[in-house]
Amino acid sequence: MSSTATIVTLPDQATARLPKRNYLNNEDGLLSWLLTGDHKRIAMLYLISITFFFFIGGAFAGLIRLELLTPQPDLVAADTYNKFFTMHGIIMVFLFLVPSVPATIGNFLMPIMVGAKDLAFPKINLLSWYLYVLGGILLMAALVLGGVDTGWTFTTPLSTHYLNTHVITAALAIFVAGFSSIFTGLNFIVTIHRMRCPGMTWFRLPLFVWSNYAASLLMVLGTPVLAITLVLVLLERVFGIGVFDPTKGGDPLLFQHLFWFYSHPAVYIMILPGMGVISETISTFSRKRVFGYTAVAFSSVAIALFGFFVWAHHMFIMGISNYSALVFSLLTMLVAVPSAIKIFNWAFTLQKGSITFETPMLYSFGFMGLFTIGGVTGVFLGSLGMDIHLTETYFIVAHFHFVMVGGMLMAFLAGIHFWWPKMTGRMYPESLSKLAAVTTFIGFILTFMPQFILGYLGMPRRYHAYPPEYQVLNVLSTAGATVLGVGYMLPLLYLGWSLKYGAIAGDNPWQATGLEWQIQSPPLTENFIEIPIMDHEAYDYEWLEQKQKNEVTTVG
Amino acid sequence: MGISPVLWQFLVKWLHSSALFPVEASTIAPYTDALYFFLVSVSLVGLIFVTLLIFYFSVRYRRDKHPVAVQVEGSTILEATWTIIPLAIFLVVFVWGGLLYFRIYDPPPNAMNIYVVGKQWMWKAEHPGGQHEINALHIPVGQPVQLTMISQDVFHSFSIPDFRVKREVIPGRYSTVWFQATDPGTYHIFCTQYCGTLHSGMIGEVTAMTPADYKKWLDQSNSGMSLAQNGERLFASMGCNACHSGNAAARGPNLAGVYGSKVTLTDGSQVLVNDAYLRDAILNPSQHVTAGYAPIMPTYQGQISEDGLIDIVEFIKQLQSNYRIQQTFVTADSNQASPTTPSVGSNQDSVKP
Amino acid sequence: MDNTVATEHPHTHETAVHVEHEHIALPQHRHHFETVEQQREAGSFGMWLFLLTEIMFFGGLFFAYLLYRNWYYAAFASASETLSIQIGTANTAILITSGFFMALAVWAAEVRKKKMLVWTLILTTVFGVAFLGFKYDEYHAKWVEHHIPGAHFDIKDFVNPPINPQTHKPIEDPISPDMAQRTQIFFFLYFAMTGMHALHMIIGVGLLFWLIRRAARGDFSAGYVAPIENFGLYWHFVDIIWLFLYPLLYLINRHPMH
Amino acid sequence: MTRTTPKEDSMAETVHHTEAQDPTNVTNPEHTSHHIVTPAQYGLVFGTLLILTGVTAAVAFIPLGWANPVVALFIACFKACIVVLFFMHAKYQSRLIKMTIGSGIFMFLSLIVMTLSDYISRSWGLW
Repeated sequence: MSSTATIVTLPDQATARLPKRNYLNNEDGLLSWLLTGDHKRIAMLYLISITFFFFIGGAFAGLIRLELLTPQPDLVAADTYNKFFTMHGIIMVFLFLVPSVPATIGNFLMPIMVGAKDLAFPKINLLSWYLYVLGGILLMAALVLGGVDTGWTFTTPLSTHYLNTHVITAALAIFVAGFSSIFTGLNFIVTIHRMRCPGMTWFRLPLFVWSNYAASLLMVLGTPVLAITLVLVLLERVFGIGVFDPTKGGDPLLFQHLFWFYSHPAVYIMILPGMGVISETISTFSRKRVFGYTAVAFSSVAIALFGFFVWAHHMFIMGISNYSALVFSLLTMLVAVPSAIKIFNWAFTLQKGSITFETPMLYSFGFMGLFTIGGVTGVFLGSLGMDIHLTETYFIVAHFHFVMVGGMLMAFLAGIHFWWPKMTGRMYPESLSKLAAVTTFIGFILTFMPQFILGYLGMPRRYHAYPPEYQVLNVLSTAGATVLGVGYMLPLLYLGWSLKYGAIAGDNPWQATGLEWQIQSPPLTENFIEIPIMDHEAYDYEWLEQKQKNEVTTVG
Repeated sequence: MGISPVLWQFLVKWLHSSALFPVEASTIAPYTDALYFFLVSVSLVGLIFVTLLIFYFSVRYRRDKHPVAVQVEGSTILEATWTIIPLAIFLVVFVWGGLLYFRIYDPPPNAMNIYVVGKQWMWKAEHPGGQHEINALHIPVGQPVQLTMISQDVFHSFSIPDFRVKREVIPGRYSTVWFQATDPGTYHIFCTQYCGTLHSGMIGEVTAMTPADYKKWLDQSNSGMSLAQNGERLFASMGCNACHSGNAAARGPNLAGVYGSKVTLTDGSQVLVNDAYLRDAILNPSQHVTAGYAPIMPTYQGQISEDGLIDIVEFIKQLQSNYRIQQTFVTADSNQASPTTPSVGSNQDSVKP
Repeated sequence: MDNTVATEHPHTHETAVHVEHEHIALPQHRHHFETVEQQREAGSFGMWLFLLTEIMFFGGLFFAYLLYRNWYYAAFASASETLSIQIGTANTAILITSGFFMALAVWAAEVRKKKMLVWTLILTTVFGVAFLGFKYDEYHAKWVEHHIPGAHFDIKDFVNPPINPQTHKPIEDPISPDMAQRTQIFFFLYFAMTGMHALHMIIGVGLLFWLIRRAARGDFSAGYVAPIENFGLYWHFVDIIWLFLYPLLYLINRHPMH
Repeated sequence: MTRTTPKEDSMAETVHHTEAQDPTNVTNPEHTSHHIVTPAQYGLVFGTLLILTGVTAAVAFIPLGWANPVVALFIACFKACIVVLFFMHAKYQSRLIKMTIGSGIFMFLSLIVMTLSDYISRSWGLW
């Protein structure tokens, strides 16, 4: 690699050492971690637990794909298969995707980016991790006790009156994990409003902060509705009452309304922080301020706002009124626009830049491609007539995996690689990680592209056995899943390796402009020795150049 | 090495059965496919545009070629462009999709009606002539067919991909879907809403036949009793005739010719009597008390199955005079006779033995 | 490693008046806040946001109530009449009183009257507990009447209402059996809504005990009032929920035509 | 009394702002000196609340038809408003807090109205 093809500037490895004092070695012992109030340590706790649950959820995905290799129901029994996809869904949605970027990368960086020493409520931050873990333990308990097979959507009256599995434990798990995400969101909102450093005006905030802010609004306003819905499901199940049971005068569609009131905004909770990561990486690796900063910032807020008013598009064929269907379809079309705006702004950020292709950038390109596909297929589903044929088939499975896995997971990995030097003080191995990025991309396309075709052919989702004519596409998909699995294992291995053997990264290996890059890596427990004063716009590379020049002259 | 023979077999099979999209076997399918292909082409154009942009910029402005970035703030014109163009496309999609939605969910008036009951884990189809089928559905081609569907337990969803139709089958409420098959053949029926352990076993086949074959099939599978006849029996055995006798002094409203009419309720509201109303009025009578009558009807919730309700609804539907009801008083056994007052519905052809 | 962005500490040139906020560590001052004032604002804003989530939490229940009340009005009216309007109204007054003392407690903390603070907090607790006591009484009555939804629910009071010995007329209009079954939905929502409310009250009373202990120790008599203030917000919010529950649950139809 | 610092965006002003509060959260107008509501005001609110409780109970016994729930809810809203404004000091809070309250009410109403619109329009039937 020629020297001009990369922006990575590492300190001289012969003399470089990790800073003597940092948040990792500030205190020792397990208790200092378990009782910490430091947002960075809590972020690391989250990172470990989220990775754990990601691989459990991934294992279930693997088992699902393995069963679907053949049309016959031969690997596991039908109820076991149902438990597989239920656990896969619940774990991935509530224990991985919702907290992934906000609780790990967001927790680590949000206070630093706004120039604060910590989140507003460190103890509540820690509490939210404990709630998350409690939710995880409850879900594992449900799994060990025999599993749950409602699907992650808990459709009534199936979940309330017709299943004998551990619905109550699983619903409690989600209830508890929900409060974890409420507290994270609350902490972020207060921090962004109240803890910004001198000079940090709203329009000097990095876009990562903006998108996490929008996601936090959704968490705070949406999650309680899910909580009360689950409480009603629990009560109905325990006492046999019929708020959602038509034979007792209830309305099952009421459950759908309340459930999707949270669960549709939830997909924006998942994707918005990922979009924030992409804004950071694209800017850094093209050495250019994000094109149309204001448009990107406001599009996050617009997504959050519109995202609340589209939930009934999950119910187009369920018998909502035609008038409502029209209104919700129209609003769904509107919410697609801000996402399109973001994509084009990122693309134009590259224009006239000075682009390098480090791993986070590769993941970001992957995100842009896959998220574009995921986004436009969302328009298919938001279109009333098209939705009738496509909904509840593999098309919808492919669609949300493109958004959630192709979009969010790519963004998560981009973010993890991008900020890994900041979190740990060490670089990941560059060529291996590029291989992982490419593997993930290829594996992903191979896994989920066939599912679009399967969906249009009509293969329903959550099927344990299927007509034989769908087999070829399913074989392709399973083959892709294998590649994808390798793509996800690789980072786990080399990032673990780099903790000890990675090159010392120095403060600012990417020559990035964010406040987090102006402090030591890994940072001090208090982040800043003195509260910084923000005197330049976000992504101001000229300021950075000036600053570095000054440093050189001062030293000289 | 060459391609594995097993895989080769798959490929051949797949390419023979269905390639990239399912066969078009109903009048709706071409409309759905048209929108689909429009959406796919728009998406491809968009995707290719974005990909090309990224590639072009990546090559043109890579660090080797363009070592110093030129800072650009943004451009209102460009922002407006990529706000308005996608919005316009999305609005076209919205209108088109809306039109398609109403094409699929708005049945033509001459559609013949078949009842479908979903339960864990089977589909039960009931033809007005009394033919019952499990996990199968026989229909004539070239004739609009409306399905009136209800679930006995949980949410199901009735889907025929080759017809491009699908509708949730809900407990406690009739939902409808219609289609007109174009080609004779057999097509998949799927339950697409997760409904419990054997969800993937809740599949069946719809057999589209020429009208002549269909008539033959109807005659062969005749069980001897039409739905309306079953309903008449139930009507008598559950004692409905005691109040709904049609006499001037009867305690319940006259049911002859009530289907399709508008009745006024005690609270002053006017409602259209359709399948859903009749079903509701039997199960929750006190919420549907016709003006001028006392709310004395007991509920039949839990005493009558969804099949029984369908029978009674079908009976009331075809009731043009009170002759049959009067008959139920004189003879307890009503299965010798068929309803004497056929209605104009096209399904009557198949009902008559 | 210092950051060069931080060229200057914002408060180094401040007047002496404000220095105490800064460098003389007040016991409640958490290190990551720049000033006590910032901490107080953050706390109060956080509390308001939490109340926002509470609104949405109850929102789902309120919608379910609205829907079923419209669908099964007769059942709701009939079932609502079996609730004791005396206890309901008294409880409303009790809760308002409790809230009034809470408001006074905030004032007492602000003007640093320790004794008054402790006493108003105690009165807040007493009225809160009184509310819960009456609530328990009501729940118990429902249990005796078999009006708890579930297997033991009995609809006879609605189909054949008891006869009033004075007027020899049923005390309320009888409703048909199928509608009477729907009273279960009313009672389910009644227990869910008042139960959730009572749960908030119980948590609040628990917090009140803790606050009283700290207030008695003098923690809040030196200008540090944030916990009292924020708890006050919570307690008033719980009041507000009840202000809506009361007319919705108790006053559906209190003027039968007979 | 309530005092809101004007919005300032330039650094120059804020750095030399000699206030105890964080002077740089320029978009935070919450630099209010603390307003204290007096016990007399609390007493007034308390009295109003008790009277309105009596009124609401009494009105329930007067047959007004559809107006009964409307009146009951109107009174409840009024009571809630004065509790929020005075007991919870919202009247003297910053714009941020007021917006928070507003957005809570907005989301609550959105949930109710948008869901209800489906139920209401369902009875209009198919077209």
